[in-house]
Amino acid sequence: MSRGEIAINEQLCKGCGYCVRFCPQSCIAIPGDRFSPQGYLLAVFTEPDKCNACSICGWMCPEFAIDVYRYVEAETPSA
Amino acid sequence: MSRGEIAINEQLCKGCGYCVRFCPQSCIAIPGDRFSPQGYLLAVFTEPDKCNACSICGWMCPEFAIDVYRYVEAETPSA
Amino acid sequence: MNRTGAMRHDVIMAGVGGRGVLMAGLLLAQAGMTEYRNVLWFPSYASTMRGGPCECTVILSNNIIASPMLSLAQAVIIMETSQAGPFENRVQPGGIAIVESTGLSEKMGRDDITTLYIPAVERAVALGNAQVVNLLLLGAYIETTGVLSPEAIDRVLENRLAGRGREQLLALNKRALREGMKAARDPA
Amino acid sequence: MNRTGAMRHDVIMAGVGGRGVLMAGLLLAQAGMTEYRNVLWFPSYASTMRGGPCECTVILSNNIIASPMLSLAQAVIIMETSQAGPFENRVQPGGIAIVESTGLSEKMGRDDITTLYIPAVERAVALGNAQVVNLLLLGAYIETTGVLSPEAIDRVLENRLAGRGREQLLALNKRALREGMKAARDPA
Amino acid sequence: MPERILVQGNESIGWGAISAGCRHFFGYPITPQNEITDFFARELPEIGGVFVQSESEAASAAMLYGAAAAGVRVITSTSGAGWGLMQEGMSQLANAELPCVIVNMQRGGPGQGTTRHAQMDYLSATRGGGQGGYKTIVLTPASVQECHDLVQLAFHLADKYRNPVVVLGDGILGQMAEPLERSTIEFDPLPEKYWTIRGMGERDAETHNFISCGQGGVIPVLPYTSYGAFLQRLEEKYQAMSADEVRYEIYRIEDARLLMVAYGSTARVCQEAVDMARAEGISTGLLRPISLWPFPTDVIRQKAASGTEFLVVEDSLGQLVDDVRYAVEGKSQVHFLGILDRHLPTDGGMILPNRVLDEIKKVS
Amino acid sequence: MPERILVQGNESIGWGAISAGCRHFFGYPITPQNEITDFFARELPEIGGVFVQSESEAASAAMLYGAAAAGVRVITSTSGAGWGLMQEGMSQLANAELPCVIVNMQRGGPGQGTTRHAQMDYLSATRGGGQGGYKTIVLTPASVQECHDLVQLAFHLADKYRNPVVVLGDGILGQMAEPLERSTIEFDPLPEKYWTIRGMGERDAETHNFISCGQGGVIPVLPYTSYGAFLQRLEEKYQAMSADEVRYEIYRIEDARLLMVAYGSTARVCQEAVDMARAEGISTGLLRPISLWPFPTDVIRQKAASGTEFLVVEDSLGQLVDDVRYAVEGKSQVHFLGILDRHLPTDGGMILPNRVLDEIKKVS
Amino acid sequence: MTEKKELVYTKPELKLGYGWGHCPGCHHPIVEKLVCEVLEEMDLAGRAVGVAGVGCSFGFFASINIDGANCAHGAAPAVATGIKHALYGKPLVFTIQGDGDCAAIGGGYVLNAAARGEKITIIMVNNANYGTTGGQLAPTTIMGQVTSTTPHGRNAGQGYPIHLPELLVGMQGVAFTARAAPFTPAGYLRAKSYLKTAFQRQLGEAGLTFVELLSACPPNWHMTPLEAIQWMEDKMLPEYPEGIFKDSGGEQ
Amino acid sequence: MTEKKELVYTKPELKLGYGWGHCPGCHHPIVEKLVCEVLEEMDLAGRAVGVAGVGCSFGFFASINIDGANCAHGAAPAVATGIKHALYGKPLVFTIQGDGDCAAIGGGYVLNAAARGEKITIIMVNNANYGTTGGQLAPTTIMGQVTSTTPHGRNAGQGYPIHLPELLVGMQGVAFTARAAPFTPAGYLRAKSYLKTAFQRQLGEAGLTFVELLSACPPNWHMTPLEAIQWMEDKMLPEYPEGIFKDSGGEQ
Ligand SMILES: Cc1ncc(C[n+]2csc(CCOP(=O)(O)OP(=O)(O)O)c2C)c(N)n1
Ligand SMILES: Cc1ncc(C[n+]2csc(CCOP(=O)(O)OP(=O)(O)O)c2C)c(N)n1
Ligand code: SF4
Ligand code: SF4
Ligand code: SF4
Ligand code: SF4
Ligand code: SF4
Ligand code: SF4
Ligand SMILES: [Mg+2]
Ligand SMILES: [Mg+2]
Repeated sequence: MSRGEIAINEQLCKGCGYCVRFCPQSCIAIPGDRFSPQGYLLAVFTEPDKCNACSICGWMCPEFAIDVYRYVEAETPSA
Repeated sequence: MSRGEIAINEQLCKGCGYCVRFCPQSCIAIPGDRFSPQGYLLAVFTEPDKCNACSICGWMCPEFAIDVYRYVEAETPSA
Repeated sequence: MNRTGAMRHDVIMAGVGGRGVLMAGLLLAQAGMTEYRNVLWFPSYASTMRGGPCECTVILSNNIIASPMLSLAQAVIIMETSQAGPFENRVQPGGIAIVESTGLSEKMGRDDITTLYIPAVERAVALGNAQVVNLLLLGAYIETTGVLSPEAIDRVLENRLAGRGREQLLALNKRALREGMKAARDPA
Repeated sequence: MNRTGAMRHDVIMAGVGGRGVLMAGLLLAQAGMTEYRNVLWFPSYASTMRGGPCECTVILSNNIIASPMLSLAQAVIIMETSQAGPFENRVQPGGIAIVESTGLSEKMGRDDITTLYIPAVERAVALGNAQVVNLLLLGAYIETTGVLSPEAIDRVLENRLAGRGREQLLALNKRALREGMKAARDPA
Repeated sequence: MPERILVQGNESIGWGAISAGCRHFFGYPITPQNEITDFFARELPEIGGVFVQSESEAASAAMLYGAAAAGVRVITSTSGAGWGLMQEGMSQLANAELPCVIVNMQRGGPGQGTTRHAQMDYLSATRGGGQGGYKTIVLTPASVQECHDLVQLAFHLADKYRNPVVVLGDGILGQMAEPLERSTIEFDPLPEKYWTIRGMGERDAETHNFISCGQGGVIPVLPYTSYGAFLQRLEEKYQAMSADEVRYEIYRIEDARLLMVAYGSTARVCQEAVDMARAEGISTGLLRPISLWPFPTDVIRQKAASGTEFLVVEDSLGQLVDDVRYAVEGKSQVHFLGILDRHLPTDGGMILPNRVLDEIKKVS
Repeated sequence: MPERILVQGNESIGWGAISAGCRHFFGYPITPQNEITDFFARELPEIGGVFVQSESEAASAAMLYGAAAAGVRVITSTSGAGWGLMQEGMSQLANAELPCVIVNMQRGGPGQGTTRHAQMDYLSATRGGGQGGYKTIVLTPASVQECHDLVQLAFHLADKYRNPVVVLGDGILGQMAEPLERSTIEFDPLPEKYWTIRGMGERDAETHNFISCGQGGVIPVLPYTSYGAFLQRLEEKYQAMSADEVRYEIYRIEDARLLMVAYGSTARVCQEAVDMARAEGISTGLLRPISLWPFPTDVIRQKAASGTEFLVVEDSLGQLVDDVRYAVEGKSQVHFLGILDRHLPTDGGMILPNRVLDEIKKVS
Repeated sequence: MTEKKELVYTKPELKLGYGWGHCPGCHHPIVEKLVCEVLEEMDLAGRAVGVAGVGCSFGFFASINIDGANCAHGAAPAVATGIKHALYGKPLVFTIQGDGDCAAIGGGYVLNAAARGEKITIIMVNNANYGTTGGQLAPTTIMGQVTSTTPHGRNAGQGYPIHLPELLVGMQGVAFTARAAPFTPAGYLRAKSYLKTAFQRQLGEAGLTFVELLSACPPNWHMTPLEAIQWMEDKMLPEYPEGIFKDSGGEQ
Repeated sequence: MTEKKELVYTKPELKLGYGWGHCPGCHHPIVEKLVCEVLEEMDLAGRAVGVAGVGCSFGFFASINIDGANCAHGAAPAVATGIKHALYGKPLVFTIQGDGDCAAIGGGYVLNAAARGEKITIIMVNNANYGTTGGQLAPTTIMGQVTSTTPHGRNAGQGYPIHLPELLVGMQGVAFTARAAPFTPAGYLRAKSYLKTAFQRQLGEAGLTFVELLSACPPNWHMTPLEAIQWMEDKMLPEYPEGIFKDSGGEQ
């Protein structure tokens, strides 16, 4: 079950594929039919369920295009 | 007994003392009262008897001032 | 001989780096070598890095070609939507703008020139290779102006691509050129 | 005050590198600082390597000193025999040449100047140190021209050498200076 | 008729060197002349020549120094900061009297500047930017064909005078492609290179050759007996160049009351402006210096004396214009159109023909 | 009255820098300015300053670049080949608008040249020897005292214009000793150095400072919005310098029909020649430029217009003489006495006062 | 169980805006990211001054919110020296240089800064060619590699790859040298840790510190980004192994 | 027994005239002698081309009867590269450079010639200071040594001595490096043998060869010649040991 999610900024992505190559959970893909405004192929977060919020895709992205979020339990209001 | 001799060119010697310092037979000295035309103290071949023609003084002289000769037996005229 | 009998043709091609703008210009210039006495190709781009604005000027003429850069050209080919604005202004009154229109959101502004909208990206994808946008637009240009025959371009393509196991690419390029000519006869 | 009341004294000192030519000039210039409004010392030598020709010019004046190099000087001090030839010609008519004469084989050629032969090397060796040839000749110069008192030179020597355990050297220098003065009064 | 090929100015420089028999290139990459470096890397090994990529332009100059001393025809090319870094070495080459060709395809601005075209090294090229007031002949082409031809002339003059020669192009010229006809130009015979250092065995010599970049007093060097004699030799050489090597081209100057002076790509722009102006009935012409040093002072001075005005167009803040003013001696007006008059404020801008035309109208 | 000390011109340069509050020197040895390097190595550490011996003059310029960017007053000095090797870096400094002082105690000749005095870097100093046509103010002292004073002025002008300033001396000036009175000269207030890079924490800043030597199109750099804007700024700066920073000194020019123009040590020789000539009843005078760039063109042009002739004396094959000819515009005669007129053909020779006097007599 | 989401990875604050147009797959922006993250984590941004060489990192400090400069090709170590001494050793000073900038034209600057033991950090971005000028031979080009000036692949006649971190080990003024290949997650973490140690050693005045970072240059290698990193894995890493080559530890 | 005498040692024929004025006790002329003797013994004079740097060896090839040049300060390796390639590798090409010339301003040239594996020999004369300009700090100045720019002796703030023969070992393009101290008879013989091997390796195209030779500079050290060689024995030799540091043997 998913422990996190990522957001890929389509303005920035240049379709290098590094996130796809290094995501340990294979959550990302480059479908080949989606283009950025500048005409680059886009990476897409295709398998949200598998994401463990490890941030590796973020590290690997040269375009600062990926934000990574981790799901956290909501704090129980203190007694 | 002497096996050779050296000639110190007084035009060239600058009195550095290297020949004196390294002659294994202590054949050379800088008396201190002899000067070159340029005013340098001169090295003098003081102990000709001890010279073994090893050439070391020649190697050590930065001024190309020393010629070394070895005494050789005269060839006996071939029969 | 060039088909129009005009003494001079000049054109500015504009786009972004790495998309074949310079190559299209060079093809045209090279092809023009046999049909015109003088030929000039002048590329202009800010850096070797991909994606920056990029243009080239091609002049074919039977007179002396003096200035390598033009204030205004007889024609402009805009290969990338982002360059439409700046380069529309570089067309002489009465001249021609040929515009890649797949990504274009609104029509161009000038009414003193002829504007041809060619959905070249769309057609190129349809041909199976987005890389031939440049050939498509070049086709539209030679068709509209009559500067050269497609065969003249073919010969240069053949010289560049033949015999190196790239026959497929060659065929694709030729097809794209003609597709562009067709599109010019029957624009979107 | 300088003893002659003259507005200007200038002198060229010549010799070979590493024998105190420049130092003698500097002593004179330094000493002149209190007695003359303007002072100039200009050394000239081809390289830092020892043994090459070497000269300096010293000018003491109560007027402006313009050129740092002189065509002809009022006086020339030749500290090394090898420099006698070239520098004899640098004396003004009526001027003075002071020549180290220990190694000199023949007399100098000019008769329109006063030439003083000082066997400075000989005297210096007699004083126990061949290094003070420069002070000897400087002494001869101040004696002959009256440009400065020996005490003016002494003060500079004291500033340079005092308090550093070099009292002996200082005394030797002072002695050499006076020996030179004496030699000038009674030349060889 | 030789085959016409479509090449960039940069490549044409390369073909020119090959036509001149040059087989040695040492150089360091820099935009906008990389096609020259790449050209030689590609072509020279094919014909038994040598390409060495240096580690800097200072090293390029030093490698030229060695190769020229060894007696071969040798060339380098650079631009911008590389040109600046070569100044010391050029001065050494001039002192050691080593013939070689140095190409500068000018880019923009001082410092790192831009990678684009401009004409801002005129002064450092014509005045000897490095130490000690040496001079080099500076040739400046205005077409792809002329790149090829002037490189050949440059080699000839370098050998004729035993002096480095500069070919001063610019980024536009280097980047643009035009038809080129390759052929080897014939020149007058040259003096023998008796002075080269190739190893004494190569010439069965009794005495060595010695190349020195310091003709000072310390070393008893050949071939000058004193430093003054060496400077005298330089002076005579520079006088001879000034007297014999002035080159320029005129375009429609017959009745021109206003003469443009421009070189390189800017001269092309002016040529177009001349036609445009004449089409509108304004009689103007163009004087294009081909040698920037020595400069065609005399012809300009003569024209000025007869009242001709001048419009200097150059892609800089004003360098060539000083030489024109110097020639004119206040006898007529000298107008100036420079880099601040480009059609765009970016480094890709240019002084376009219509801007020149406007100025022609304004001043005439 | 401040104490008078007897120092060489080279040391005086050092004292001038210290009087100006400069505490940083980066430099490489070269004759005839080694006393400057040695001076700073000795004196700066004593007063909490920094002396770093660079590995080359190219490195000196780069170290100046860093130190000036960090906002401190910084100086280097060099000569001959070192000057040549610094040209690229000077151009970078000019582009990045970094204030600093560069001293060149000129030695002889191009290349390695000689280790002695001459005046052969006039053109490369006044024309910007490196790439891209930058300009620097060039100040030239003629006495030991003036070495000290002009270095202070140089620092002031460098900060005033955010531009490197050159002090162009020569080997004679550097070697000779004269009395010096040390004191700090007061100048007008200077703009704040808001642009320095010292770490943002040093000024509690929200945004960084960025120093760039490339104002090209690629990088969106401060403070210029385009390359054109940057060039415009340079042009304005150079115009302002030309308008406000011309300096020269006149000596006995009242009724002079022949005016000598000379700088540095040669000016001293001419001054003596003026006196000699006047003693013989020949009315001549001396105009000594103190700023070589900007050059005192106007005053010379005025004099020429009223018929004054000129005799330029400089220890070179002729560089300054071009600026005089440029100013004179053919309106009167310009005579020249140069390095070939020295009293000895060796590198220790000089154009002596009597040689100048002879020439005065010949031409007047 | 209610869930919220927390941002755990994003563009470092020190990075201003976004890239200024590096090619797809280029690691220069990864170096920007590494530097920003390290400075943020070490809280050194206010004290840092950077110097970029000439190459595809020329604009580095235009888009990083710390004080910085660029400078003449190759000269960054001397510029850094100037800054460091001007401010009497106070700031953290580091350079970002391409391999051509650092090892070819800048080789003498590196060698001499190392000999002087300057307290600066040199970060060399090794992409085995001259990226900016269109892919020429660099001193780091590996044997057989095709570049625009070695059209038939680098051969021995054109020399051998240079290994600065290994080479500088022999210099007493050098405190720390290392190499990382931040194109893999592990390499990324290594690069961060090396940069941190380098900065620590600099602040401890231990000597000069040097970090080489491998980087792809897909267009000039004529590869896609994915091909490029495969090539790095296959060819570059064997030639340029990751690791620390010298660490003098603590202070001088 | 009649005796005749035979000249067994004299000025080498290749040496023209005598010195041009080196200071008493300077070893620069010893280097001239070594080079001449080695070239004579190897019969290479007709094939040799030498390049001197700037310093007290500037006039080296003015007085040696082989073809030669001097050149810009530090640039001799690049000049040698130019000569070697101009003549398609045929001549024996070597440089004579001072330590300042070779290691400071020339460091980048050496590094890059080594990286390119140029088939040249670099001979560096190490006298631990800049002789020509009056005795300033060189990269080779040893710790504590007083020079005109380290008036209180070199300290760590001014860096550490550089050891090029040891350093260059790590470069693949380098075939041979060594150091000798020809101020003793043994050192003299060592120097000759190293020079011979270096020239052999160069002719075998094994790569760049580098020989450092220690040399006295009495006036700038403020010593007599005899004090100077004592100081070399006591201070320089421990810092700069003699020996061969790399020998790739035979050919490439
Ligand atoms: C003195 C000088 N010479 C040449 C250049 C041209 N130039 C700009 S960047 C560069 C090389 C860049 O290669 P590298 O340092 O490896 O950086 P990369 O672009 O690969 O990141 C060159 C040669 C220059 N700017 N200055
Ligand atoms: C570019 C340049 N900078 C500086 C100099 C001045 N210079 C001449 S020789 C020298 C140093 C010589 O030292 P070294 O190389 O150790 O040789 P040595 O005199 O000790 O034999 C210097 C700095 C120069 N000639 N050229
Ligand atoms: S955070 Fe980790 S698991 Fe999630 S997409 Fe990125 S790399 Fe894959
Ligand atoms: S790593 Fe970044 S740029 Fe590359 S494909 Fe993924 S999101 Fe796009
Ligand atoms: S040859 Fe040998 S023994 Fe004879 S003097 Fe010379 S060193 Fe002494
Ligand atoms: S070694 Fe030579 S110069 Fe030195 S003292 Fe002996 S003979 Fe004289
Ligand atoms: S050319 Fe190479 S180094 Fe430069 S931005 Fe593109 S990929 Fe990066
Ligand atoms: S200064 Fe030193 S290196 Fe130069 S000749 Fe004299 S002793 Fe030799
Ligand atoms: Mg690179
Ligand atoms: Mg030395």
